[in-house]
Amino acid sequence: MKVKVYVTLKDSISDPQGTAIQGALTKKGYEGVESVRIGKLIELELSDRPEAEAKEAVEEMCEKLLANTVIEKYTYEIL
Amino acid sequence: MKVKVYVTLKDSISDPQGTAIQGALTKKGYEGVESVRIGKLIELELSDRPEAEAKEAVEEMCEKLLANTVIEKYTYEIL
Amino acid sequence: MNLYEELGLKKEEYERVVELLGREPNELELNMYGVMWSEHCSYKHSRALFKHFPTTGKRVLQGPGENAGIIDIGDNMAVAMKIESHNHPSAVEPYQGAATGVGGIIRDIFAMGARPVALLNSLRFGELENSERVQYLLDGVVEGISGYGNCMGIPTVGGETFFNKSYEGNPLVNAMCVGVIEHDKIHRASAKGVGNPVMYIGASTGRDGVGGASFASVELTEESEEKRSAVQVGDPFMEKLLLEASLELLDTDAIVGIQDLGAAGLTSAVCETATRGEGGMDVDISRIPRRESDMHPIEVMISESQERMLLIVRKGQEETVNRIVGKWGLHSKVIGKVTDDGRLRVRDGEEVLADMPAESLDSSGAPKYYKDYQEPKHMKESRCEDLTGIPQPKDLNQTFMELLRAPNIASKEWIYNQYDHMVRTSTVIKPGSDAAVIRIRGTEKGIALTTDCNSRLCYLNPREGSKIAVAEAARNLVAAGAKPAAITDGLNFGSPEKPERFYEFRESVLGLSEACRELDTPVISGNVSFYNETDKAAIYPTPIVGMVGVLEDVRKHMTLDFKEEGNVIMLLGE
Amino acid sequence: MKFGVIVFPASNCDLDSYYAIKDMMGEKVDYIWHEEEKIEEYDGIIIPGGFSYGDYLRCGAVAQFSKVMEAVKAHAEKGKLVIGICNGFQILTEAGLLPGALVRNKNLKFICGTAQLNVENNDTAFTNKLTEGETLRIPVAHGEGNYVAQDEVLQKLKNNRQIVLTYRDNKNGSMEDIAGIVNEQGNVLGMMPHPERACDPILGNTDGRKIFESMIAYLKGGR
Ligand SMILES: Nc1ncnc2c1ncn2[C@@H]1O[C@H](COP(=O)(O)OP(=O)(O)O)[C@@H](O)[C@H]1O
Repeated sequence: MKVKVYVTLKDSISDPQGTAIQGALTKKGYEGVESVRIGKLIELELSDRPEAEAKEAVEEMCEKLLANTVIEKYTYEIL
Repeated sequence: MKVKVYVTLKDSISDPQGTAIQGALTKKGYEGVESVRIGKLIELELSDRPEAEAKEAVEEMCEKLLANTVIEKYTYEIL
Repeated sequence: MNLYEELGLKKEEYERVVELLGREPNELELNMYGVMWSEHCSYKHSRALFKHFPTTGKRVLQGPGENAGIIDIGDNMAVAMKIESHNHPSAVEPYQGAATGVGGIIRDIFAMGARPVALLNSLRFGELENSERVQYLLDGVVEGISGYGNCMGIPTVGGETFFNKSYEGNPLVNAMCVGVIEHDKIHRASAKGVGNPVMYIGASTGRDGVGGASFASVELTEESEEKRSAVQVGDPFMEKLLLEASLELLDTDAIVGIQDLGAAGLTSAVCETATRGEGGMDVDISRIPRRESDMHPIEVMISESQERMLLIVRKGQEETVNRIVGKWGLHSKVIGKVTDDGRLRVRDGEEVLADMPAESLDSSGAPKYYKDYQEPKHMKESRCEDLTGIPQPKDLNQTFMELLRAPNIASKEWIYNQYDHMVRTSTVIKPGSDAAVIRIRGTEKGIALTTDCNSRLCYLNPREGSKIAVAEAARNLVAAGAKPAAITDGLNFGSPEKPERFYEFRESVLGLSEACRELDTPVISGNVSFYNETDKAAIYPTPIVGMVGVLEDVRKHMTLDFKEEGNVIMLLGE
Repeated sequence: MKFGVIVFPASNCDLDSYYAIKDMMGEKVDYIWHEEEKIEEYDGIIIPGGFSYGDYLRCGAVAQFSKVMEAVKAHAEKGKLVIGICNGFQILTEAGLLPGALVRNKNLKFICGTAQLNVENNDTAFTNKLTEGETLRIPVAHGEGNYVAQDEVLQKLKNNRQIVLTYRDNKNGSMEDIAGIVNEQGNVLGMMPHPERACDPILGNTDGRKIFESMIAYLKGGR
């Protein structure tokens, strides 16, 4: 089964990379790019298991490794 | 308007990061993690505009800057 | 088009293959000849000229012909070095191209058993101003070098960066690595000992680098076409594990020979180790770890996946290898054995897929050309140019400031400050001086390193320009307090099949040879990169000289800054 | 007194820390492999710079899973000394031994050079040989040395005088110019600059010695 995990910076944390890309886009002439934030998309391929079990495993992986909850938040979808 | 862009490595391109994270998860005791691929999630805030225009702008930004089309592919959603 | 033509072989070359085999080659065999006889692997257009290089000297322990050259620096210590180009990959994908270039040259050094202690790089791009493309390439290349070298913990201590229109479509990325080794630890890439197992360690084999001119096969479907990729992605973490595991292995007596998998992948590695050893090898490709399950044998044999090594192991010592490699989190696999029948045999389980004389693939079998050469027209024109008509600048102050601002002259600090140049706490002279100096731990000695080439001079006169490159490198080392000892040369040129370009190459080799003989700095290793041109123009001839020198007492190094008020300034020379 | 330098698979300043302690400070030191579970014999643990497990995903993220980090946590709980340098600092934050996180430098580039540091607190096990307000010149080399933390955390760090070293010229964008912090108990220090690179006179800078001298003095004093 496929799981997609989305890890993004908490709103309170500044994102220099996003700001740099926003600047670059604006400089290139794209108007109205009001903000850019960069996060991670982590695609997991898990051996098949009941959805509840998958959820539990994914959440633990996120808490322990995939996201640093001091600065990041995460969501996920099980496909 | 909000746009989410997902940039991932093309299937033919190896992903050492993903492989290393898969190894780490497996070593930590998570079973059945068959593959991990790491990509980017880029959240754009654009000034409001008709959907067709937004599409065109986003695609161009992806081709020109957000994705490195030599090794990456992208998809996006306009929310 | 014929299959052999798609693989980059000429009709005569194909006929030569048939003659050497005594039959028509099958597809896998033809692919193997295709990559081994490519310019990159066979040096078919340059080899004939190498005899001019001085390659021996009292310090030389290993000259050209191995993964890297080695010189003696006394106290039972030796220095290994080599330069390698990664020009075309860097033009396609600057970050990964440069990163994997660094990865490749590091493997050449530790494959000799040496501990890599310094990296240098020599870069050429089109004009920087007003070119987004050049800025993109430059940023990507610098980040790639930084990303890979920093992670490996090998300081990048020097290099050069030049901008000139001739490199617009074809940037140059040459990376040089220097390692330190004790005399008795030197290892060579040879498959000795009939029956000894051949083992594979490192990353699994994917379709990376299967592509480009030398690959074609009617059997492959469109789908696999899509899957194959010429872009290789570097994995410095894997390389670090390989480095540590390899050096630890080489400290045991389990290893007879070792070779990295670089250009032409497994094909080249098995062929080179076999011909330098007992002459033959038998490999079973069903045992090769793969990243994708549906790979064709051709793809497995010519893949250029990064971060892989081939080991020739003393029979019965497989467990030692497994244990040490396992400690570093890697897997090892026996993939074949050494034979003495002179044949290179590729099997898939029991089925023999390819069977050919090993030597026929290697440089002894590969064709060797000595092409026509002719002085480029522009040389005559520039010799006749009247320089007296050039006016004196009106405002010397302003001209001076403009010169300082020119990208070719301005400080490159913003580049080398992205490289960790201090890790290993041995960098006595950091980048920014004439040459970098590295102390050799456990001795009083130091080595000084530099890369140099002014390609504008080489364009005007390749022979003199090449001599000047050697002389400049030597002056840089002397200015740091070192005695020049040896060079590695990175020869970057246009197509050798064009007489004017081959003239430039030939003249350069002769110029380098003369200067190296004069300065007693033998050529101990090097690399040739041809076909650096676009439909518009070829690059300026760019023979990059990487030179190493020795300081008997590293405390007596010298830097270029003014030290104190009142010091006298003198000018030496003419 | 004995120091231990932890070696992760892609540590690369392990050797520099080892030689700094052994050759420059003249103290006993061992390398400690990342799978080691027993580290009781050591008084001071050094988590060196480098790229631990490749530092993929986030710097220091995977290292927190290693066996030796369990032992380091126990060691720290006992009040024994731990210094994390560069990647070591990143690992300590990921492992929760120090608050906050280290993110990409604000200019998005790797920075290698020498930083001028202010000594903000000389009343710690790592800075007792320094004077407050003193300037230290210490090499830096990192891509992700930008210290971030929530406001409450920063406030607490200030109130407890846990901010030990700050940058004079803050190039990486760290909040409050933070270059190094200690934990609440004061026995765990994390710093991005590399004191081990400034110990040997041949390299032209010995300012880093004072950090190790402080640790040694503290350990000798048996405080
Ligand atoms: N320009 C040169 N000058 C001297 N030696 C060279 C030169 N080019 C290649 N060589 C030598 O030829 C051998 C093969 O080089 P190369 O094919 O670059 O090695 P690799 O197998 O790593 O690709 C090496 O020993 C190298 O030192």
